[in-house]
Amino acid sequence: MENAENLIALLVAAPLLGAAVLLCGGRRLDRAGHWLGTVLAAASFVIGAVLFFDMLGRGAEERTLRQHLFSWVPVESFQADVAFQLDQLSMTFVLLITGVGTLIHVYSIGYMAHDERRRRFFGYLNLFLAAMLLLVLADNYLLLYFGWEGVGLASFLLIGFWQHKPSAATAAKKAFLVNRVGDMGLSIAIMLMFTTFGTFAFGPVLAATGETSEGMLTAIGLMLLLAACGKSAQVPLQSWLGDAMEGPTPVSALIHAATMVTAGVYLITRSGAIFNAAPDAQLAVAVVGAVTLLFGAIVGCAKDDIKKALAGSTMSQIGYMILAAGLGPVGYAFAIMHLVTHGFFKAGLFLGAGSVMHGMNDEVDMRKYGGLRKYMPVTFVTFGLGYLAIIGFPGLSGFWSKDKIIEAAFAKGGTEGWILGGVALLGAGITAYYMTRVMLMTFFGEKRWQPAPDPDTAPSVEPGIEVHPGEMPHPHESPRSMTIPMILLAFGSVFAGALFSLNGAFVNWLRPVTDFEHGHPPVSAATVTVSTVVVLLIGVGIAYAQYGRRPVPVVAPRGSLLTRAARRDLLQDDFNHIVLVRGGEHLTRSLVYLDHTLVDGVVNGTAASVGGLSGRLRKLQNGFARSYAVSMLGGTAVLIAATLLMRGV
Amino acid sequence: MSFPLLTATAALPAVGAILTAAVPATRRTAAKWLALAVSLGTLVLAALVAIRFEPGGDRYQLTESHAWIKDFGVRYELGVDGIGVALIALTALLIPFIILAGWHDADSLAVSDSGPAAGHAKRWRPTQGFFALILMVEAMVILSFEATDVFLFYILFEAMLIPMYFLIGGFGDRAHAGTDENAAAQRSYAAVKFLLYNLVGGLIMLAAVIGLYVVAGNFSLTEIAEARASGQLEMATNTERLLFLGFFFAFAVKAPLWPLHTWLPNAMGEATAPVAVLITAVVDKVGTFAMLRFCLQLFPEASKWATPAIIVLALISIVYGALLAVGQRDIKRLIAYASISHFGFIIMGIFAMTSQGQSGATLYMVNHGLSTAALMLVAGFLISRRGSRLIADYGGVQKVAPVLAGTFLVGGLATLSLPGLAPFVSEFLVLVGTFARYPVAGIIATFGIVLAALYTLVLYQRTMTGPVKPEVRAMPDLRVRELVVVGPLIALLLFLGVYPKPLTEIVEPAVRHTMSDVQQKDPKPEVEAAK
Amino acid sequence: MNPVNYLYLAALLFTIGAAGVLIRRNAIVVFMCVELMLNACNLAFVAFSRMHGNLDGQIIAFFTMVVAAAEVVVGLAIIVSLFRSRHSASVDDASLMKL
Amino acid sequence: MNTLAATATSTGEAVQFWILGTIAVIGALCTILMKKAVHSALCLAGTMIVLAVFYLANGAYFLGVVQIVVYTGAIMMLFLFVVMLVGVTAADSLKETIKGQRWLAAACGLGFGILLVAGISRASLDTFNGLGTANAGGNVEGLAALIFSKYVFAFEITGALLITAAVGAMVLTHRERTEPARTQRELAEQRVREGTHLPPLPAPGVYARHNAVDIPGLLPDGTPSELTVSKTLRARGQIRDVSSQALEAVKALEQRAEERLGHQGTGPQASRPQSREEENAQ
Repeated sequence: MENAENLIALLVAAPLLGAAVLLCGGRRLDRAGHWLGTVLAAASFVIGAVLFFDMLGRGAEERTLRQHLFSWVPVESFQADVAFQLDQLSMTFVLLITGVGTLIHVYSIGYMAHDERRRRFFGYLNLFLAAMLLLVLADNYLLLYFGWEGVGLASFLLIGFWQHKPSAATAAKKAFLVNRVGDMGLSIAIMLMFTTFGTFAFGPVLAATGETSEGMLTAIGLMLLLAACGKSAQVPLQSWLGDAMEGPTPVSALIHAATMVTAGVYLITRSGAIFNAAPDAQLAVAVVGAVTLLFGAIVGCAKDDIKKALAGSTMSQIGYMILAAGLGPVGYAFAIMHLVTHGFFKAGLFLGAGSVMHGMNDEVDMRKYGGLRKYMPVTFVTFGLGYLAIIGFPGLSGFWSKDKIIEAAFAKGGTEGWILGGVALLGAGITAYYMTRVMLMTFFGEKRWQPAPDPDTAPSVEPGIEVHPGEMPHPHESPRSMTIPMILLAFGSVFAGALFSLNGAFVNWLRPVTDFEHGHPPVSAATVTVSTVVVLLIGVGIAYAQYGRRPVPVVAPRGSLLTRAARRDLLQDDFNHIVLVRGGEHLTRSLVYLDHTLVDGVVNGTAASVGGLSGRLRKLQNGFARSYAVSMLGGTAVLIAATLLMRGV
Repeated sequence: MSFPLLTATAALPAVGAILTAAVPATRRTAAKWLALAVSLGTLVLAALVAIRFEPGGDRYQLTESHAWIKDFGVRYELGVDGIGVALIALTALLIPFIILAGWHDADSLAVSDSGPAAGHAKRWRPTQGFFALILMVEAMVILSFEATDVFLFYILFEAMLIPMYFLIGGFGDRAHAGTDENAAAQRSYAAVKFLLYNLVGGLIMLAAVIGLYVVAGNFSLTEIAEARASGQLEMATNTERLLFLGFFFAFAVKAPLWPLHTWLPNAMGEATAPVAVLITAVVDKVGTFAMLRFCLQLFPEASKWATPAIIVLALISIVYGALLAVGQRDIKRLIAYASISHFGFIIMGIFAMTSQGQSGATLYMVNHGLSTAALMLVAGFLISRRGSRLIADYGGVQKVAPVLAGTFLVGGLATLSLPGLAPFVSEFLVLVGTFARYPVAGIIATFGIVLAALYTLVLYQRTMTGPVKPEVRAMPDLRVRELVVVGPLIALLLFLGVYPKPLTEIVEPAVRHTMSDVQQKDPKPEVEAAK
Repeated sequence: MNPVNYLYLAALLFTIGAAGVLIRRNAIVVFMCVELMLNACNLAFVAFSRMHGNLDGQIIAFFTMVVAAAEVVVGLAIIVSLFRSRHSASVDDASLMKL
Repeated sequence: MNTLAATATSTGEAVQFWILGTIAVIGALCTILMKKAVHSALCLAGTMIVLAVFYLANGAYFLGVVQIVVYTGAIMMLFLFVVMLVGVTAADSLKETIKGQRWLAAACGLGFGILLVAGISRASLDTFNGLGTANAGGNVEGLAALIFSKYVFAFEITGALLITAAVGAMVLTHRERTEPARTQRELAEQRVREGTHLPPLPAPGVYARHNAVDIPGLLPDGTPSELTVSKTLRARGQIRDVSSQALEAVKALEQRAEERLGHQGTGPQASRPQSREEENAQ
C-alpha cells in the first residue's frame, strides 16, 4: 500500500477525537457516548490491522514506517518533533492495545451500564488509548514522555473514577505521585541524552551509543530503569498497583494488567542498545525484575481480595518481563512475547473477576465466594483457561513465553544465571500456588456467600450496580456484552503462545528491532522445561491441599508473620508512610512555621525597630518653639564650626 | 515617522482607565462594559504589534524615541524584541479575562454598608475605580515591557505599585476567615507589605540607576549596551557588580525570589482572585523580564559572576516554594507558593545562560501566566461560591459541579506541567538548559516536578473528591461568564502545549541576542565535543 | 584700638540676644531679644561699611531697620491677638506644634 | 570726618567705645534678665541709644539718627504700649519649665558666641579704608544716591512691605463684634442665674488706714477678701496685703473697747458693733 505511514496519525487521532468529544460533549451524549467510544477504539484497531498486514507485505528491512507531523519544540539545537515511528515492536503493542482495548470497551458497556457517568468513563478510556498509542508510536524520547505522562493521567482519572470514595481518590493520587517519581527518572535520562548526544530521537541516540563512555550509558540506563519501575510497578515503586484496584474492574484489566503497566518493558526493550552497552545497568534491570517477581508472587499469595491477588500476580508477571528484558538480546523478544500473552490471559482473568463481582453484589473478598462454577459457567471456563495459561500449563500461551524466559535466565550464565533462573523457576511455582488458590476459593468448595453490605457503610461498593443491603447475592451469568470479550481473550490466552512460537515466528518478527541471539542454558532446554512443569505441579498441589481439601474459613486466619506482612504488601506502605509521609509532613509544617517566623520575622522585626526608634525621636518634637530655637542655634553653630574647619583645612 | 503603535498600545488602556473612572456612580454596568471594550481594543493593538514584528528583523522593532528630560539625557524610548512582544501579548490577553472574572467583585462594596454614608454615595464608585485601576496597571505594565530607556522603565516599575496597592488594599477578598474588621486588617497588612517590599527594592534600584547614569552618561539601554559591547564603555569590576546587584535586588523582590518572597502569599491571599492573577501573572513578570533585558544586557560580566549564587537561590525557591505549598491550608496561599516555585524555575532558566534555558524561561513567563490565571480564577469562582478559602471547608465538589472541578483539574495539571499543556514545554526547556551547564541543579530542580504533583493533587483530592460536604451540596456549576473566562485559557494551554512553535520563533532571536550579550554559547554535546 | 572691636561687640550682643530668645518665655521679651540681635547685626554692617569704605553696609542696615519695623508691627499684633485668645503671652502656651 | 579714615582709631573713640560698650552689654544682659517686661524694654532702649552713638562714631550719621528716632523712639514705645496692653502675666517668671532648656541654651549660646568671635579673629580684618571718600558728599546724600539708584527696587519693595505690615497688623488686631454688647440688665440676670455674688462686689479699702484701691477689705472674721480689689490689679498681682500690724491695731482697738464697755458693767452685746463703728469714725 502506498504511503501507509499517513495512517499512523489516525491510530492516535481516532481515540483522541473520541476523548475530546465525550469529555466536552456534555450530557446530550450520555445515551450514545459509550457506543461512540467503542466504535472509535475499534476504528483504531482496524487501522492497526490494516497497517499490520501492510507491514507483513513488506520485506523485513523496509517495514519501519515513519511519519513526521510537525516540529514540536524547536529551540536552537533542541529539536523535538511530533513524529511517529511504526516498526515491528510498536506494531505489536498497537495491536495489543487497540485489540484488548476494544474488547474492554465492549465489556465496559455492560459493566458500567448502571453508572450515570458512563460517558465520562468511556472518554477517559479513549484518552488512555490515545496516550498509550502515542507512547508506543513516538520516535523520540520526549514524545514518548508525553504519552508516558498521558497514560499516567488517564490511569489517575480512571483509578479515581469513583471519586466519592476517599479510598479511590487517595489511590489515584498515590498512583500518579509514584509514577511521577519514575517520570523524574525519564526526564533526567532525556536530559542526559541531550547533553551527551545532542538529541533524544531513538534513531540517532541508539546508533551513537558507541561514542560515549560506559559510565554515561549506565547513568542513562539506570534513569530509564527508574522510569520503568514507576510505570510497571517494580520494586521499589510498586506500592501503587495494589491500591489502583480501587478503579473499576475493566480499568484494572486494561491499564493495570494488559497495557500501561507494561510500558516499562517497552521502554527498556526500545532502549536495548543503551543497556547492551551498559552491562551494569542491564544487570540492575534483571535484578529488579527478579526481586519484583518474587515480591509480587508472595503478595499475591496472601491477598483475599480477588483483584488485589491478581494485582500481585500482575506485578510478578511484569517482573518476569523486566527480568527477561534485563537479559539483553537473549530475552527482549521473550519479554515482549510474555507481555502479549500476559496481556491476553491477565485481561481475561480480570474481566472474569469483574464478572464474578458483578454477580456477587461487588463482593471482592474471595473468602465469601465459593462454588460459583455452577452459577456462572462462561466466566468459570474463561477464567479457568486464563488460569491455566498464567500458571504456564504446557501448551497454553503462558507456558511458551514463561518457559523461554526461565531458559534465558539460566542462559545468563555463571552464578547470576543460576540465581536469576532459580528465582524465575521458584516464581513459576508460587504463581501456580496462588492462582490455584484463587481458582479454588472462587469457583470450588461450598458457598460462603454473605448478605450484601450497605453501600453507605461499605464505601468499597462500586456505585451504579444496584445493591439491596442485607440481600443474599444471587450469582448470575453476566450479559453477553461482558462474556464475549472474555471468550475472545480466552482464545487468545490459549492459542497465542503456540502461534507465536511456531518456528520462532514472534522472535523473527521482532528480530530487526531487538537483535536476537539464542541463549545456551548450562542445562538442556528440555531439563528446564521439565523442572518448570514439576515446580508448577508442586505449587498446584500445595494449594489444593490447603484450599481444595479443607474448607476455607470465611474470616481470614491470623496466619504466619510472612502472611501478615504479605497482606500488607510486605510493609511497603508502612515504610512509605513512616519515612516519606510523616517526615514530609513534619518538614513542611516546620518550614511553614519558619517562613512565618524567620523569613517574615526578620522583615517585620526591622519594621518594628524603625517604628520604635521614630517613636523615641518623636519625643524631641515637644512643640515648644524655644526648644526648636535651641536646635536651630545649635545647628547654626555646627555650620559655622564646619565652615571654619573647612577654611582651616 | 509611522504610526506610534507601541505608544498607542499603552495609551489606550490608560485613557480607558480615566474614562472608566469618570463614569457616574449609578452606571456601574456601563463602566464594566467600557473597561472590557478597552481591554479588548488593547488586545487588538497587541495583536497588531505581534503581527508587525518580524522575528528575523532588527533586535528592537517599532522603535519610537523622543527627548524627554534633556538635562539628564532621559528619552522616551520604546522598542520591542521577541520577549517583549510575547509578554505584551500575554498581558493584553489576560486583562479581559481578569476583568470578566472580576465582573462582580467590586459591587458588594458599592452596595454594602461598609461604603460611606448615603451622603456622598453619589461620588462612591468602587466598581469604576476597580476597573480603572486594572486598566491603569495594564497600561503601565505594557509600557514597561516596551521601554528601552532605563529611567523610563524605572518610573513605570515604581508607578505600577500605586494602583496595585489600592487594588490589594481596597478590594480584598470577601471570602475570608473571621470578622470584617479582621479581614480589613489583614488586607491592609498585605497591601502595605506589598508596597514596602517593592518600594525598598525600587529605592535600591534607583540608586543603581543613578549610578549607571554617572558611569554611562545616559539612560538609553540600546546605547549603553552597544557601548558595552564595543568596549567604548569600560566599567570597573566592582562598580559593575554593585550596579548589577542594585538592579537585581529590585527585580528579585518583584519576581519574587527566595528569601524576598513573603509578600506574595499575603498579597495573593488577601486580594480577590482576579487581582491575585494580575499580581502573579502580569506584574511579577516585569521583574523576570527586566532580569533578562537589563541585568544581562547592561552587566554581562557581573551577571556571570553572580550566576552561581542566583542559581542556588532559584533552586531554594523551587523546592522551598513547593514544600510550603504542600503545607498550606488556604487555597490561594497554596497557589501563591506554587508560583514562587515556578518563579524559581524562570529565574534559573534565565541565569542558566543557555538558549534552551532562556527561551524556556520566556515561554515559562507566558505559560505560567496562563496556567496560574486558569487555576486561580477557577479557585476564585469556587471560593466565591462557598465563601471560604480554607481547603478543609471543601470536599466532593466534583459531584455537584463537575465542570468546575474539571477546569480546576486542568488548571492544576497545567501547574504541575503535564505534557500536552503549555507549561511542560517551558519547564522542560528550563530543566534541559540548566542541566546542560549545571547538572546537579538540573537534577535537584526535577524534584520540583514531583512536589508540584503532590501539592496540586492533594489540593484537588481534598477539595473536589470524597463525600460531598453539606455546605457544598447546593453549589452551582460554572456560569456562562465564568466558562467564557476559563474556556479560552484552557484552549490556549492545550494549543501552546502541543504547538508552541509560534512562540519559540518569536522568542528565539531575542534570546540569541541576549546570549551574545553575555558572550555565552550553548555547551556542545559530549559526542560532538569529543570529535 | 582696632575698629574690629565693634564686630566683637556685635557678636557679643547677638549672642546675648540669642540666649534671651532661648530662655525667656514672655513673647514680648523674646521679641525684644530678636530686636537686640537685629541691632547687633546692624552694628556689624556699619562697622563693615566703614571697613570697606563704601556705604552699602549702611544701606543694608537701613533696610534691616525698615524690615525690623514691619516685623515688629506684625509680631506685636500677633502677640496681642494671641493674648486675647488665650490670656497669656507665654510662648510655651502655644505649644501645639507637636506630633 | 576724615579722621574716620584711620585704621587705628583715635583714643577718644577708644575710650568712648570701652565705656559705652560696657553699658551696651550690661543693657543687653539686663534686657534678658529683668523680671518685668517693662524693665527689659527700658534696658533695651538704653542699649539701642548706645548703638546709635556707635553708628555716629562709625560715620553712619543718618543711621544713628534713624536709630534714635525710629527704633528707640517709635518701636520701643510700641513695645511699651503692648506691654501695657498685655499687662503683667505669669510668663514673666524666670523659672524654667522645659527640662534642660536652660543648659542647652547656655551651651549653644556660648559655643555660638565663641565660634563667632573665633571666626572674626581668624578673618584678616586689619585694613580699614575709612568712609572718607564715601562720605565726601555727605553721608545722607551718599545713602540717598545709593538707595535711589542701586537699591531702588529693594527700596520700593520695602515700601510695599511696610504697607502690607500695617494692613496685616490691623487685620490681626481688629476684632469684629459678632454679638451685641451685653446690657446691665443681662448682666444682672446672669448674676442671678449663677447665684454667686448677687449683690455687686464689695468695695475695697474697708477698715483701711487710707482708702486705697489696692488693699483688700477684711471680712468680719478679719481675713482679707481678694474680691474687693479690681480684676486688673489682681491679674498684675499688685495687691497690697493688709499688713499684720494693721490687724494688730484692730485687735488692740477691740481690746480697749472691751475693757471700757466691760468697765461700765452692762452693755448690750448687740451695741458693740455700733460702738466700734463710732470708734472708727472718730
